[in-house]
Amino acid sequence: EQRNFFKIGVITELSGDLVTGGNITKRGYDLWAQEVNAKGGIEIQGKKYPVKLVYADAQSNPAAGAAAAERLITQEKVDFILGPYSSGVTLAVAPVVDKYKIPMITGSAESPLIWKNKFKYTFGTIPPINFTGATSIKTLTELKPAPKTIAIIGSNDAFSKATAESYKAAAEKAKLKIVKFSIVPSGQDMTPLLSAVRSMKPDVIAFGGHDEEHVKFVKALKQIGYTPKALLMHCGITDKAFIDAVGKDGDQIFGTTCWTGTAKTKSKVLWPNAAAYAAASQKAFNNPGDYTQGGCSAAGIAFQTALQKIGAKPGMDEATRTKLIQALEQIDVQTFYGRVKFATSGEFYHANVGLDPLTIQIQGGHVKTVGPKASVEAAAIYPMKEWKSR
Amino acid sequence: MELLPQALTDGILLGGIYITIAIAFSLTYGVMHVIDFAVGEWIMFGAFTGYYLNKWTGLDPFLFLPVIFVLYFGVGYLIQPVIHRVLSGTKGNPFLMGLVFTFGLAIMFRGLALTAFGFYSNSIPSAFSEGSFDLEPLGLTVTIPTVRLVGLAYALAITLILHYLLKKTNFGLGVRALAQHKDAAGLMGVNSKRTGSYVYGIYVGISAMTGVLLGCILSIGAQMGNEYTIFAFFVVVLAGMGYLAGVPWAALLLGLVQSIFMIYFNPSHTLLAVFAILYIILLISPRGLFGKGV
Amino acid sequence: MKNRGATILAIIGAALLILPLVVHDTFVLRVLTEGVMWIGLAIAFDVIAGYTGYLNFGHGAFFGIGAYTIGILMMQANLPFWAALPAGGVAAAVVALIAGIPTLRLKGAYFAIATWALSRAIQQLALNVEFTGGPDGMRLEAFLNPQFFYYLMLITVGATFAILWYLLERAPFGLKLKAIREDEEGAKALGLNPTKLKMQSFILSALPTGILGGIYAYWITFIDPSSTLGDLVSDQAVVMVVFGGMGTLFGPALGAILIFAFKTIFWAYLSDFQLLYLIILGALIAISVIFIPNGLWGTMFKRKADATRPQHQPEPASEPAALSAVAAPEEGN
Amino acid sequence: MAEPILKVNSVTKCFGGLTAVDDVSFSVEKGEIVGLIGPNGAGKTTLFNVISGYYAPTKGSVVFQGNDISGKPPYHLAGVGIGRTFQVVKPFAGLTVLENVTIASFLKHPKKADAERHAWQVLEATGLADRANVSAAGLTLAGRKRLEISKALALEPSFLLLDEVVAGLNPTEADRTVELIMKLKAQGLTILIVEHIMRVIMNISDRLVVLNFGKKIAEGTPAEVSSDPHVVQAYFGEEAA
Amino acid sequence: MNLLDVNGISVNYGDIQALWNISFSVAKGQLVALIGANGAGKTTTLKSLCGLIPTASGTIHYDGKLVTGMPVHKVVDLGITLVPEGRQLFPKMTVEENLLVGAYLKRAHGKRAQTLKRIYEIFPRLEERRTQTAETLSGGEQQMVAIGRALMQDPQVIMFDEPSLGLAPIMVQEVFKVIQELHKQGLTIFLVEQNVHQTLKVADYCYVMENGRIVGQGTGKDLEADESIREAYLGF
Ligand SMILES: Nc1ncnc2c1ncn2[C@@H]1O[C@H](COP(=O)(O)OP(=O)(O)OP(=O)(O)O)[C@@H](O)[C@H]1O
Ligand SMILES: Nc1ncnc2c1ncn2[C@@H]1O[C@H](COP(=O)(O)OP(=O)(O)OP(=O)(O)O)[C@@H](O)[C@H]1O
Ligand SMILES: [Mg+2]
Ligand SMILES: [Mg+2]
Repeated sequence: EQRNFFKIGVITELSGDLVTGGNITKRGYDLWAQEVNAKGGIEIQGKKYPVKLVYADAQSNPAAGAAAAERLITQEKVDFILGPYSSGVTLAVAPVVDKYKIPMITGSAESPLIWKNKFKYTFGTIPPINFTGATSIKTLTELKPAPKTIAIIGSNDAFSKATAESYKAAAEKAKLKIVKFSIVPSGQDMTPLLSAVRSMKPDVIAFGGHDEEHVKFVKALKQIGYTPKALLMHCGITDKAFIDAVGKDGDQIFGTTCWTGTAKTKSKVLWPNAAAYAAASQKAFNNPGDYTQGGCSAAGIAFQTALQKIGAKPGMDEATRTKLIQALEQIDVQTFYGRVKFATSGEFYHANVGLDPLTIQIQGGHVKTVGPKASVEAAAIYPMKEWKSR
Repeated sequence: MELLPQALTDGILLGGIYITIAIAFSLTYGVMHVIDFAVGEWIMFGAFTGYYLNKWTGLDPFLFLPVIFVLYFGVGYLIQPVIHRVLSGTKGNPFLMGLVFTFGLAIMFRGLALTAFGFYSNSIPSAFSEGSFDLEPLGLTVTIPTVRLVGLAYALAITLILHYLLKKTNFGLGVRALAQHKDAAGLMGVNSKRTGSYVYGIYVGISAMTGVLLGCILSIGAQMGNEYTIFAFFVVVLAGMGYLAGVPWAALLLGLVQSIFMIYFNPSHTLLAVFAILYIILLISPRGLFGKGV
Repeated sequence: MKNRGATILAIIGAALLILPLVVHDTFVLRVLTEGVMWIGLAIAFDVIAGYTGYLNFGHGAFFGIGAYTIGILMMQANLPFWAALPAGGVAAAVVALIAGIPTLRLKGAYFAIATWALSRAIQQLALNVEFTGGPDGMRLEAFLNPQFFYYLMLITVGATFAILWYLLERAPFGLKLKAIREDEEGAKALGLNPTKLKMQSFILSALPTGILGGIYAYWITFIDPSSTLGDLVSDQAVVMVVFGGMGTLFGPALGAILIFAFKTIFWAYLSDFQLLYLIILGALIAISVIFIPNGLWGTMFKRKADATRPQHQPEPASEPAALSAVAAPEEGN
Repeated sequence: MAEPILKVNSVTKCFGGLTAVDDVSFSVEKGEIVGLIGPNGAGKTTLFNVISGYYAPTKGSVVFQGNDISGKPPYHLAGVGIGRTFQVVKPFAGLTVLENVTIASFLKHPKKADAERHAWQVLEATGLADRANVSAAGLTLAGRKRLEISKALALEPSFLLLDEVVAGLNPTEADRTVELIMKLKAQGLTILIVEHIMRVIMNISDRLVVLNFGKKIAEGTPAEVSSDPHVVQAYFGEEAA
Repeated sequence: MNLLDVNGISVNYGDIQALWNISFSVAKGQLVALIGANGAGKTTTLKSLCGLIPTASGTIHYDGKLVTGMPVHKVVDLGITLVPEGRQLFPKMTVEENLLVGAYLKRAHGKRAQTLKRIYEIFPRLEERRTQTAETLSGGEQQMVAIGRALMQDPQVIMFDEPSLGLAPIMVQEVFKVIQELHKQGLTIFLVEQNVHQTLKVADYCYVMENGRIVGQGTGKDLEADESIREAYLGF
């Protein structure tokens, strides 16, 4: 097909249970497209080709995701695909894109499972959670007085459970005493469990969950009146919505991420650094964006870079797409999001391993990087201030 | 064992939340014989109304409860005739029709809410969300969060008011008569349309107030309804459908099962236990815990 | 009328069979495959709901059980698909048998909610045991042949339709089920064993559902508790069946086609209005319940039946003849 | 004398604390019509329910054609030749009259076409044939009572339990039903009937069994029973029919 | 003076016309009966009189007021009530609650203690069974509750739909006694019965209905003497 623009399929969860994550993903892709087009498009051999995104809702359902991929590929004849928010949908989409040999980068799905399956045409800009989780635990163990005990709780969905398990592995390695490790059904009130945790007086409480569960978790801890020395959650807390929802109670919560709006990144592609990206996002969505959104924008950049490298024009044939895959495997680019480099073997096959995970903490309503040392913006506040005296 | 007092307390307080979700729902089922799939959505709308009122006025959401009740009473009052029409149809299976109708409403409401309120989770701040009572002085390691205690008090108050309304007032007599035999109630002078509208209005009003409470205790979001619909069903079936007096016990049982299970067993099996218990109780006593459901 | 119906059906069947030879668009084929699957799920659901009067909110569990059975047999026991597929149906039927013994004693809303609780319990179980992959779900080896799945789905659903049509509309079985639906106690006096009939109906509903779940798993290549064991199948089946018309086979099939077409068209071509879609779908369901409580099929064909049914006449002639006046003499007796 | 077709041996049926049927015994000979009478709440319907298998007796037994059938489920009893009607009529409201009867015909005619043919015959006999394709819900009370009888007859029973099939019918209708019952008797059916309308019960019954508060208080020919002072006091009232 | 004036009403059930241009009247204090074959339309007449089913045409005046098209709860508020076919009690409520629902109307609410006492005097059996739920009562007892419940409304006109249906002879006599008693006390009574013999004996005036039409009328005695009526409705 002859076109003077790149047609890009976006498969993500725009309805159903995962609508929040799906929409954050969409923002990331949108912002990238908007920025590219504002510059006139992707420059290939001196000519600029704008990008056009075509959406397909995966309805938080793998079957719909697979159908979406099939439609985008066979009907819309997209050049490549920006992938889903959730790992489940990604796992159903990946075989389809493999079959049609259409490259896909997901800016969000971070279950280790995807990469273990070694799908040839699927890439991801967010490092898998078992790759990032260890950093925060390490940061916490370096605080003074060093925490000795930890309780780890995870919600029973693929991502949250993996998060909890990565914290567990890291805690074991760091010789923290794990006083409790529990997986709970999604969406439940966790007060009784936290009452049990309270009686064990752990120094650290770590929680793997999703947006709404984060809010409930913080409120439940506060209601039973237990303030651990450190409360560690995950990336979701960097979203402005979470900070708004819990207000001052969000302060001093730790999180694991790979990127923040203040990350020290430098880039020649699109946004010069994280701050510029956050500003652009703030302008577009009234929200500085979190690392999922950033990862999605970075997915666009990865494609853009690879395309430029091989000089591929819109309406790619199969041979070009194969070349694009090879190019993606080889890229090593600094973006506003940090370094993007996909692993080409091992358990992280095609996941981005170029990033350095960060430990962050919410301080005065802002996200600050508190670890590892190289990236520190502010000293960690520790131990946490009692809920009561806030 | 040292955790037991706290486990029981948590369970009872959680039960209080379930009472608030289920009590009015049970009332409408008893009177109108409709399983309202949109119960969670009424809760969700109430929660967002409380959230925005709080945001705009800065006043404590508990102050708005009466306003929210009146507002949603009106909404329920106006919608009831439609539901009545569905349920009194002579064609098809009215029970099923009512269920599918409200199922449609629930989907629509969720769509409307996502459009209007967005997809983020939120929380409603209240003065009550702050403190808690410690029973340490009494020699018990028990903490009672104020807001949950308020929730329990609200649940009990609503239960008592509904009980009084039903059992002690002439209106209640009419409602009960209507629940059992529509034509005969009409013959006794009960205005079935208006009484039905009042009941549905009361139900929607109470559910909306419950939403505010849940927003203060837990969280709110456009998709929150589904989960509460499930628990409303659970409690009402366990209590015996339409058997109001069974609701507090069923709700407390549910709260306690969850709490005990989370504390003493593998928390990840909590819901498995909850659903298995519901299932088993229904098999043993097909009309709920007390065998008094309709 | 009967013959014309059969001819139309034969034409539709033939058209569906040769379709893949004409249509090479794999997306269209995929949509058709899924559409056919929903027809199968809706008619299977209707066996217990429409004919027998038991609303099974746990219908999705049979689907999920079929899917997981095939997933586990293929991926862990390394069985070939063809060996695993029947096991999916059998597993669903066995669960129906075990669950049916107690649940089918429940009535109305209690049955609906008990089955729903059971399906939730099964979902929680799948989340909590190892061999299902827990929340991560399970990936099957990919065999992405659109024609294969289209024909497999078509043949399965076609066979299901034919068997159900024979059993429910031709053989006494369907009428017996309807007797149970109308009045279980009264049916007993006529020599019907409600327990047995309900159980047969439940199993008849579960078996094809399990098989369809199995095909689905192999087709989509990925199953997990939240999607495969969730409420989607039950919820959607209820809507399709009620919209099309309960207690008929053609009604649910029609409902499945229309609802699925609506969803798909909205999804594929109006995806910018994703939330509007929820609003419209919800409103459509609510409104259809108000205006066509018998469902589309029921409304289209009941009208006709009403019109052709004999006029309601006064009592037969052997009754006392009309008294034209008080004094008019009367004959008979 | 031949073995009675039905023997009720000391049957007692309790509901919680309430004894609805209390140690009742009687038997029914082949080919006769036995009337079961007694005040409201005397336990007649309950006894019917025990005989037809809806309740298992708390004590005692029911013997039908020499076999103990106590506690056997109703569908089994339908199979051995016991047909019954319900006091509160139970039409399958969503089905047509013909379908209603066809369902009963399946018992002896497992093929659908045969069953339908048989159902037609029954409907002709009971005078409902012209309503065959009407929805059962649209029948008048008289029609519904006749449908009850038709369904029971479609089972081709040897023994028929009729619970107030005349009640609510106007005299002409009642006479038609009586005629039908007599015709059935002539065909060799044995019938146990409950009815409050004296005009009917006194005329068709060969014998009467009288219940009061669950107990049998009298048994005999209509003439004997109607002159029994206990029965008069408990049932007929001063102005005995 | 006529308390109830029915003028040319017709009623349809869907496509089926059940009543054809019915007219009759009931004078204050009278006991008027309506007899007719099954399916003649008697129940339909009663239901349309109290607003339970809509009329297609014609008018109904009660005490000079037009009640056609009024909802049932308003009609009964005017002082006319129905003891329905099949009793239609509130099954899960106790006997006393059933009676108290009768006094739901404002008009009756004030005197309810007093009326209740009177009803217990008429039916001592009901007082014995005050706390029993209605569904566990025997047929005769249920009929008493239904009548008592209607009386609790303090009505001027009571309409009975086959009150003796399914009752033992002794109870039938009881019910007729009560009806006559109420009549004596000055209540206006409109009675639908299959027990034609007794009905004609107690009725002041009687209408005969067939196939949805009024086909005859006269005093009880006249009709009883009438050959055709005897044959059609008294049997034998
Ligand atoms: N399922 C039941 N549970 C409790 N009590 C019952 C049940 N069925 C009947 N009874 C009671 O048993 C007694 C006998 O009832 P039954 O229906 O047999 O009387 P009957 O002789 O048929 O009266 P009628 O002539 O009014 O029909 C009554 O007091 C009734 O309330
Ligand atoms: N709900 C209904 N739908 C359709 N037709 C009805 C309905 N109710 C009554 N009919 C019809 O209207 C006619 C009059 O019925 P109605 O019940 O008024 O008769 P009735 O004189 O009270 O008879 P019965 O002595 O049997 O009680 C009958 O032909 C009946 O079939
Ligand atoms: Mg009886
Ligand atoms: Mg009548």
